[in-house]
Order: sequence, then C-alpha cells, then structure tokens
Amino acid sequence: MQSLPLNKRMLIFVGKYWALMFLILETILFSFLSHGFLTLRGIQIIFFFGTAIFLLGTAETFVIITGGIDLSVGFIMGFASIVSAKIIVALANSGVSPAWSISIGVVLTMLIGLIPGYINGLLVARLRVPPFIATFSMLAVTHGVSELLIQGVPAKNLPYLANAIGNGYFIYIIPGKVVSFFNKPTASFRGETLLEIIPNVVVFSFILIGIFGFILKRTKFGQHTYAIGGNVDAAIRAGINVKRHLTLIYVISSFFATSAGIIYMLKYVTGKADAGAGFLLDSIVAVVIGGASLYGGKGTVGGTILGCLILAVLETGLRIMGVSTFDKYIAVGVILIFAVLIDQFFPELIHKGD
Amino acid sequence: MKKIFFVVVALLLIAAVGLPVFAAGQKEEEKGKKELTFAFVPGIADPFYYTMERGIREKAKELGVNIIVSEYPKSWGPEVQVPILEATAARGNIDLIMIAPTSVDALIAPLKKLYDQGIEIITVDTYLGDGDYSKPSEYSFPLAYIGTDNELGGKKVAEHLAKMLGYKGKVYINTTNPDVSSVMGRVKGFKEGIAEFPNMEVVGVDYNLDVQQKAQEQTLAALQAHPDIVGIFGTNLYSAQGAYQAVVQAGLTGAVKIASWDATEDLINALKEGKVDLVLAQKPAEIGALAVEWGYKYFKEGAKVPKKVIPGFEFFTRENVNDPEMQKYIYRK
Amino acid sequence: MGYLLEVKNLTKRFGGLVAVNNVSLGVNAGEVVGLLGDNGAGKSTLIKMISGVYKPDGGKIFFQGREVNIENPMDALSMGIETIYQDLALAENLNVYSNIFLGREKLKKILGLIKVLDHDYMMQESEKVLKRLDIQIPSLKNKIRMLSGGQRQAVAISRSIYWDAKFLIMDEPTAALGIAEQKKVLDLVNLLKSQGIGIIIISHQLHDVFSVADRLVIMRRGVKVAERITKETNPDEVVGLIVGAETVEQT
Amino acid sequence: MILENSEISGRIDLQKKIEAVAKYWSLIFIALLMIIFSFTGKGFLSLSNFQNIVHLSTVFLLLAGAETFVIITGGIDLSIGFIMGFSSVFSAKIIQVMYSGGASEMVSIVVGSISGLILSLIPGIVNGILIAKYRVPPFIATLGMWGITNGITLKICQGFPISSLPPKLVEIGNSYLLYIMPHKAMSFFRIPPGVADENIRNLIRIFPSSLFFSITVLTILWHLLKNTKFGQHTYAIGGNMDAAIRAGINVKRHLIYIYTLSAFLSGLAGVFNVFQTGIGNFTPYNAMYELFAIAAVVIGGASLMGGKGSIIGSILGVLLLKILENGLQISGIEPFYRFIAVGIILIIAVIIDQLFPDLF
Repeated sequence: MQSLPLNKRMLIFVGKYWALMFLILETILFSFLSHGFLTLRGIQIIFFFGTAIFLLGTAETFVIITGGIDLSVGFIMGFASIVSAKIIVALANSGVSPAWSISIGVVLTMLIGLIPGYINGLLVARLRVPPFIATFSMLAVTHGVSELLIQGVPAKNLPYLANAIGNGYFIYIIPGKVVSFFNKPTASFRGETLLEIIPNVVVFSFILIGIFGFILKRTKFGQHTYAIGGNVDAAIRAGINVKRHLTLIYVISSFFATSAGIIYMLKYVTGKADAGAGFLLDSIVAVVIGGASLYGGKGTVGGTILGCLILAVLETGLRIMGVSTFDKYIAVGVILIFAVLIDQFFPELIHKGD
Repeated sequence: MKKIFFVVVALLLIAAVGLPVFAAGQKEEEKGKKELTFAFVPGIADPFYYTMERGIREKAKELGVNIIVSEYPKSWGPEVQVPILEATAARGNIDLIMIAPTSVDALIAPLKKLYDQGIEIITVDTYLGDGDYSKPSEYSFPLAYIGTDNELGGKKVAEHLAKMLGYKGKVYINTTNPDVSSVMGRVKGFKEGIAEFPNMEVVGVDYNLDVQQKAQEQTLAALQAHPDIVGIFGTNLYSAQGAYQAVVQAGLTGAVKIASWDATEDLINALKEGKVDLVLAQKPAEIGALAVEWGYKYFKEGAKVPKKVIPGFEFFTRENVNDPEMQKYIYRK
Repeated sequence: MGYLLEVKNLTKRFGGLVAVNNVSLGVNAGEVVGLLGDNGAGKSTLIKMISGVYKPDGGKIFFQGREVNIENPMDALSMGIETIYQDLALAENLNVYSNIFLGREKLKKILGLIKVLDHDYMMQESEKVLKRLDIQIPSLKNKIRMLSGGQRQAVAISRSIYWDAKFLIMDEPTAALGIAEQKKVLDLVNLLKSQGIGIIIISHQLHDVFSVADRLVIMRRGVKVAERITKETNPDEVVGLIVGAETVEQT
Repeated sequence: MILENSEISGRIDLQKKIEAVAKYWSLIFIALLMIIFSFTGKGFLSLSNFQNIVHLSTVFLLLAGAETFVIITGGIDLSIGFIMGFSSVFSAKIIQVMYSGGASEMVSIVVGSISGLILSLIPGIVNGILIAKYRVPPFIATLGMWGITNGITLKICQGFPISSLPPKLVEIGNSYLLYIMPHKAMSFFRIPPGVADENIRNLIRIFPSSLFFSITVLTILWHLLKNTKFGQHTYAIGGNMDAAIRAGINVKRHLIYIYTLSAFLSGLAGVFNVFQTGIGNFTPYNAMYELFAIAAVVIGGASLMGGKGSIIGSILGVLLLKILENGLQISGIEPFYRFIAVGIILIIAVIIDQLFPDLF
C-alpha cells in the first residue's frame, strides 16, 4: 500500500470537485467573454430566475434520495399559482385589503398545495405504485384541475402589491443620494442609476432551502431518508416507519413546488397551469449534476444548488452572449451526459475521498 | 487512461463552449459606439417570428441599426420569456426593445423596469394590458404597439369564407391556446363575422395548444361529430395545417372549405393543390420593419411615434397565389 | 413456562399458501436453538413474524413470560428482540456507526431547541462495542459499501449487541463468509450465549449448527416436524428429518 | 373437510374470475368507453371514426412499441419524441432537396425515407453505448439525447416545417385499400375516377394503408418479443440483470440493440409522419410524445421495474388512450377533463398490477 501517486490524487480531486470546478470555470469564461454577465445585474438575474429550479430541485433532491422521482412538481407549481391567484383575487374583490388577501391566500395555498403531495405519498408508500407513474398521473390530474379552475385563461387582476413583493428588492440605492429598504425610492426618475440589491423572492427561497438542507444533513429525518434510499429493507427492519416517511417526503416535495408556484404568482401576477412545466426536467438534471443518483441513497441539497447554478449560469451566460437557441439545446444535452459520465468514472475515487 | 481521456474531454468541452463565446465577444468589441442598438425578443419559436426577424434584420441593415435577437422561447409564457428578456437587456447599450409580450400583465413590471432604465419599448404582434397605450395607465409606457388587427382579420376571414360557402352551413374553428391575446382576437372577430349571416353557425372551437397532431385529431373528431361541417377556420399555422391535413385524411378535400391564418410555405402549397381555400397572410416582416423604422425615426429625428401601427394583411386565394407580387408575403427566414 | 421466548400455534398464510402452520417453540435464556429445514420450509417466515416484519394470521407470542403483540419491527426491537438477516439489512450508502444506530439515532440539541444527529457520540459508542467484540474495522466513517463480507457481518452483530439484545435471531450468519470469518462469528455466538442471551440460529451448514446449538427444531412445508437435543441426535437423523425420509418410513 | 374444500375451491373460482377481469381490464375498459361514447358522441360509433382512430394512432403505436422493449429491460427512453422529429425533418429535407433538384418523385421519396431511417439509428446507438457501456442511467442518457436531437433538428429546419414535398407522399400516407362509391364504382388504392366533389361525402373508404403498415410492424415486434431468443433475453435482462449476465447473455450488446431498435422505431414513426402530413415536422416542445408512450405501455401491463410488458398490452394501452381522447372530443367535453381521466386510468392500471403481480 503506497500513498497514491500525484496524478491519481489529482484525478480524485477532479472527480470529487468537478461540478464546483465546472461552475467556476464557466463563470470565469462568461465573465470575460459576455458583456454584462459579471455585474450585479447579471448575477441577480441568475438567482432571481433560478428560484423556480432551486425550489423544484430541492423538492426532487428529497424524492430522488429515496430512490423515487416526482414528475408532478411542475404542474403542482402551476396549480399553486392558480389557487393562490384565485383566492387572492376573490378576497381582494370582496373588499379585503391587498396585504391581507395576499397573506391569507398564501397560507391557504400552502395548505392546499400539500394535498397532491399527500396523494402521491399514499400512492407510492401505501399502494406501492411506482413513483414515476404515481407522480405522472398526478401531473395529469393537477394539470386538468388547474385548467378547469381557470378555463384555460391565466388568472389575472391580482393586486399591485403582489407585483411589488414578487419583483421587489431588499435594498434600493441611488448612488450618492438615497438608500431605501423594500420600497423603491420615490425620488428616482427615469434613466437615473438605481441599484437594486437582493430580490425578495431569492431571500424567501433560500430560507426555505436552508431549513430543509439542514434537516436533510443534520437530523434523524434526513438520516432516515438516506437509509430508505440505500436499502429499504434495512430501513424497515431498523424500525423506521418507511410508509409514513415516504409519504412525508412527497409532501415536502409538494410543499416546495407550492412555494415555487406562489413565487411565480407574485413574480408574474398571473396563475398559469403550465407555469412550472418547463422547469421539471431542469430540476431533475440539476439534482443529478449535483451528485445524486437516480438509484437513490445519494445526493445533497448543496449539490443540487450547485447543479442548479451550473444550469442557470450556462443558460444566462449563453443568452447574454447571444448563442443561437438551437446550439443551446445541444450544449445542454452534451453537458448533461458528460456530467453523469464523470460520476460513473470516478465512483470509487470519490468514495475513498469521503 | 480512460480517466485522463475524460479530463481531456472535459477541457475540450469547456473550450468548445468557450470558443464561440470568444467569437461573439470580439464581434461586440468591434461595434461602434454611436450606432443605435435594437433588441428583438420574440414570443415563441415559430415561423411567424422567424419571418419577423428577417424583416427586422433587412430594415436594420438598410438604416445601419445594430440588431440583437434574443433566444427564441421554447414555449409560450412569461416564465420562459422574461428571463430571456432580462438576460438580453443585461448585455447593455440597448436603445430599444421590440418584444411580443407573452402575457398582457406579467410583462408589465419587467418591461417597466427596463423602461425606467432608459430603454424604449415597442410591442409587436401582442400587447400589454388592452393594447391601448394612448390613455394613461400603468402599461402606457411603450412607444407603440405594431401588429395585425386580429379582430378585423377574423371578421374578414369570416366574410370571405361565407362567400365561398354561399352564406350557409356550419363552420368550425381550430385554434391554439386561450391565453394568447392575438389568437383569441381572431376567434372573436370570426365569430362576429359569421354571426352576421343567419344561415351560418359556428359549431365548435378546439384548442390544440400549438401541437399540429392534436389539431388534426380534433378536426377529425369534429368532422365526425358534425358531418355537415362545410367550412373550417384554422387560426394559426399549426391549427390550419392540422385542420387541412385532417380534411385530406377524411377525404373531404373540396367538400370542406378551409380558411387559414398565417402564410407558411406549406399552407401556400396546400392552397395551390386545392387542399386549402383561403390564406390570410399577416405581414410579420413588415411589422418588424416598421418597428425598426419607427424606432430609428424616434431616435434620429425625434419623430412622434403613433401609439398603434396596424400594417394590414393580405389574402391568398387560388386566383392570386401565383402572382409575383404576392410571393413576398410568404413566411420565410 | 420459564422460556425467554415462546411462540404458540403461529400460522401465516400468503393467499392460498400456508407458509407457517401451527408452529410452537420455546427458547430459554442463554440457550441456542438451531432452526433447520429445507428451502421453503417456512423458517424465514417464522422468524419474520417474531421480528415484526410479518403479522401472524394466528397464534400467540410470549416474551419474558408475558404475551406480547408485535405489530412492527420497532415493537420487537424495543423489547430487545434483535434480528440479523442473511442479507444483513445494512444501508450500504451510510457509514458504519450510522448503521449501528440506524432507526435509533442519538440526537443532541443545538441552540436549545433543534434536535440534530450527535455524530461524535454515535462514533464513540460504536467504537466501544466493536472493541468489546474484538472486531477491527479501519474507520467507522467508511461506508458499508467498502467493507468485506465478514466486516459487514460484524457490523450487523455489533449493532444488535449494542442495543442490549435479550434475544437474537440469526438468519444464515455464516453463509457468505470465509473459513476464518465463520469461526469468528461462531465464537461470537458462544460469547453472547454465555452472557445469557437467547438465540435462534438458522443455517444450512449443519456443522455450524451442531457446534453451537443446544437444541434443534426441524421444519418441513410450514410444519414443525421434530425437536431434538443436539447431543442426542446426529447429522444423519437431522438430514432425514429435513428431507422427510423418517416420515416416509413411519407410514 | 369436504365442505372446507368446496369453500376453498369456490374461493379460488372467484379469485380466478377476478383475475380474469384484472387481466383484461384494459379491454373491458375500452368496451365500456365505447358503449358510453356511442351514446354521448354523435358519429362516434362508425367505421370512418374507428379508421380515423387507428390512422392517427399509427405514430403512437410505433412509439409505444419502441418504449415497450426499453421498459421491459427496466430502462426508459425519453428521446423517442425528438428522434421522431429528427427523422421526420431529415428525411423530408432530403426528399425536398432531391425533388427540387429534379429527381423523380418515387426515387426521392425512397432515398429520403431510407436515409431518414438510417440516420435515426445514430442517436439510438449513442444512447445504447452510454447506457450499456458507461452505465449512464437511461433517464439521463436519453434526456441528454432529447436535447441534442432537438437542437440538431431545429438547426436543419431553422424552425420551419419542411414543405414543398412531392404530393405523392400524402396520397400514399392517407390512402385506403378499398374505395366504394355506393351503387356506382369501386376501386383499390385510389379514389375511383369521376367522383365529383359534391359526392365525395358518400364515398366509403375501407382499411387505411396506415393500418396495414402498423399491423405489419407490430406483428414483427410481437414475434420478436414473444417467439425469439432476442425477446427472451430482453425479458431476462429486465427480470434480473445479474442472472442474465451469468447466463451468458451479452447484456451490453443487447442493451445497445434495444436502444437502437427504439430509435429506429421512432425514426419509422417520423418517416411515417412525413407521409401522413406531407411535411417534415419538428417535434414541438410541449408535445410530450414520450410520456404518452410510456403511459400507454404501463397501462398495457408493463412495469417500470422491468421484466414485464407485451406488445399487445401496449397496443391496447394506446387504443384506450386514443379512444378516450377521441370520444371526449366527439362528445364535446372540455379537453381539461381528459388530463384528469388519463391520470386516473394510469393509477388504476398500476394498482391492478400491484394487486395481481403475477398476471401479465
């Protein structure tokens, strides 16, 4: 047993940290080569529009660690955007103040949004329906119900306050003149430099993601999640209530999808059935890039966020640079496959490094 | 060995992503400072907007305006379009954005923000709010809306189709998606148009969500449920293509008249072959060109831009389809 | 009476198939009972009912003289009935001490209210129990995936020992092991027996069973067909009972 | 004792009956749907409507056939929808170039279709190599291929459907075996001469050529899966990969074949689509063909864990979904209910599968 030669150690390093290295390299490249990328604005664009896949990615992380998959998150997100919009509009129209309508609407939607997840959980855990099918059915059902609720036309006429929260920032600065919090300085005029720092929705998302990242990493609940993904039998025999745990996992997934839907409603002041449809695959891809395995037992919220950032930086960077749309599809496909190939080639090295 | 190979591949991949970036970056360095730069943000990847891009590029070349075309959104909706809009705007140095908003209200805030930064906005094809920017409102900030009068178009299609059918019989509408304002205008106009003829009736409206195969299935089902349908209106290219293919498949070519909106090559060929009877051609290239032209005039001459510019449309029929004059209205890149 | 664990008339059906039919047996403290039978004889089903994986369709289970109701694995574990399965039931993606504590993780509070896993404690305790059983594993932070078969078996045993097992069920504990490792496991069994633990051991390796078991229970087609004191029988008779030759002769 | 026996046998009889219902539930469901729709939908119960349904199902039957093989091995192929668009656009482009370059209709059609089919093998081979040799999870490998084929397709056609193809294409694609004009004329393969526009509604068409085509392909697939070593190995791999390896099956090569076959069938669907529509269609982003095919295969009794599934089951799955869709359309029910119905049917399918694990 000799100590590993230098090139082997380098390989271990690359294998373990390739995603982080990729993100750094990507960021460096784009900041040199695409104008306006490495600016306050460019970075905030990445995070602001990333919220959807950050949240859905976190949802998928929990599910994928247990060896499942949740295809319904995109349409649960749309469902939540519609339900919240409907409730808020109804309340606002009946004379409730915008602030109260929004608060009540958000809380109610958070509760209603758990239902599809609970059903998913029952189907998967109690009736042993494969997660792919259970959640795919839920995708179809939530899609149908959402469209019925709005009859195909996006819900609108939300109070202006929703817009102000969804597109608002924590801090506004007019250099040398005014600093204000939460509200845009009234003194600003068109064409003047106005620095907007830290979007509200990003803060909200990261608080949620942080809490659940902590739960996964540090608590008994998290430990059991990994155990179920690693070996269900072992988990059952160790006395873990696997059925209840799995049900909870799908409820958590639904909870994150609902949060994403509410953020959508605040950001775009509409409720739309397919609001999250386009983010589903991205979020699964991000989880996989982040080191999770679709066979279960592996993955972290941190890794997922890293994966999301790789995708978001790539998308935004290519967009700011103006690479053609068609080339982008190809690039994303290649990078995805490559990401998994690396994982396949370094497994033993990565584990030794643990 | 394999692992080293993969590291090499990794580096190559990064280089492959990087090189076009270099090229693009350098191009931008060369650009002069005093030229105008307009950006175009389409609504969805489809031939209508590709044709509009062509009109924009031709006019911009003529006037010496720089054009940035954003990524084409892969589906219809603010969640896809707004990130593209913001990323395009982040390139900086943009004087004017020509955009087809994918939502009448969701796009107000992001566009207003860009407007506040000093960028002018022209909405093309679709609009914000109710499309009337002349009265004071939170969405009255764009310079102009340039697009087809969809209701009028729908009405005209109804008149033409009614005439072909001898002002009697049942007609059916296949359309895309109830959340696209322009397309819903066409349906509304068409229904109003048909309502003027007492012996005519609209027997159904189906939404195909921009999937041609679905349009075909729906039309066949409609023909089955109402065997006496004599006319069909397809409100955009996917609807119209699906509808006429359904009629071809049902073997009813000629017995069922088809009016279609959007002049793709396929629909024009179908018109020539007798499978389609009427094609309304919007003028996407002209819409694009007008947007560039008005923007240019606004910046260079201080011209006052009309809040609404309606470029009109043309009808292709079997009689005029081969006219050399008409060929420019066919959608091409 | 007096048995540490006793089952009476246990029955389990799967659809039309009766996997375990009216089986009764008892095990004293500090006694090793070998459970023998051919494949499909119902051995595994029987022990799974004791360990709470299956719910019996009929019959009673007594533990420490009292009738008990074992609804799920947690019930069995909380009484001190531990099971080591043939497939070991370890989560391969977790490390050694996490597996020892799986399902019964030690928690600590941070900031006075949030309960989190106490990794240090679990690590130290695991080291202690491994030391007590004289088991060597390079690092307790290694994932199970990287351990050898014998090491895994050792982890599974130390896991049950740590939890103060009063009763231990071992399903084929030596099947996948090398000679040296087999001996080590049998030594462990004797060590546990001397500490007053009741043990049921299932094995196809008659040699192993004869070397550790005090009593033998033989099952065939879901029915208990014989019970023998190990010293009063021999492998040939037992094989005959397992395959059913004796009964054929009798009829 | 005797009483008990008869009780048991009665129970077994009942169980057998229930199992029979469970086994043929999709068939029973189809029958139920047909009865309901023939009351609610005017024109549902007619020859022409069923011919429409099977004609429009052709593409989906091929895609479901492709997915059946993949799912039996325990994999999944998300790229089929876009490989279909890829081959459709590619073959149409070649036909278009040759046709406008002066080649005869038939030559350009044949050359174009064949090259489209051959090209569609490439993404399949790549999928297979990634999955079999490099152990990339099928979900990821085929998702990557989804992006790549979509990008390439759009680059070729620049976002426009490929048109100006020979009119013969649509004639072949939409032809029927037999045309009958009541009391007047009858002809094979083409509309009888002299049928004027006004009378065309009375023309009876029997047996669409597309049905002939799909029956041929599906019979071959059925035979391949049911009666050959290849099919047997496919099940073996899905049932227990290790056992298959130990039994000496070259699993890697087999998996590469499976994904290539899947791509080939998707390519075939793409080429057929050109015949059906007369244009080269790229696959729209929100068409979700692959999810439809997977749903049909699962309704047909396959398990995503692998080892189970059949061509006939998948055919029934496709027909069930298509009849449902068609019936709801004809009955004038809002399309939104359709999504809900599909979801619920899927769940029924899987729960039945769970309750009766040894049926299919």
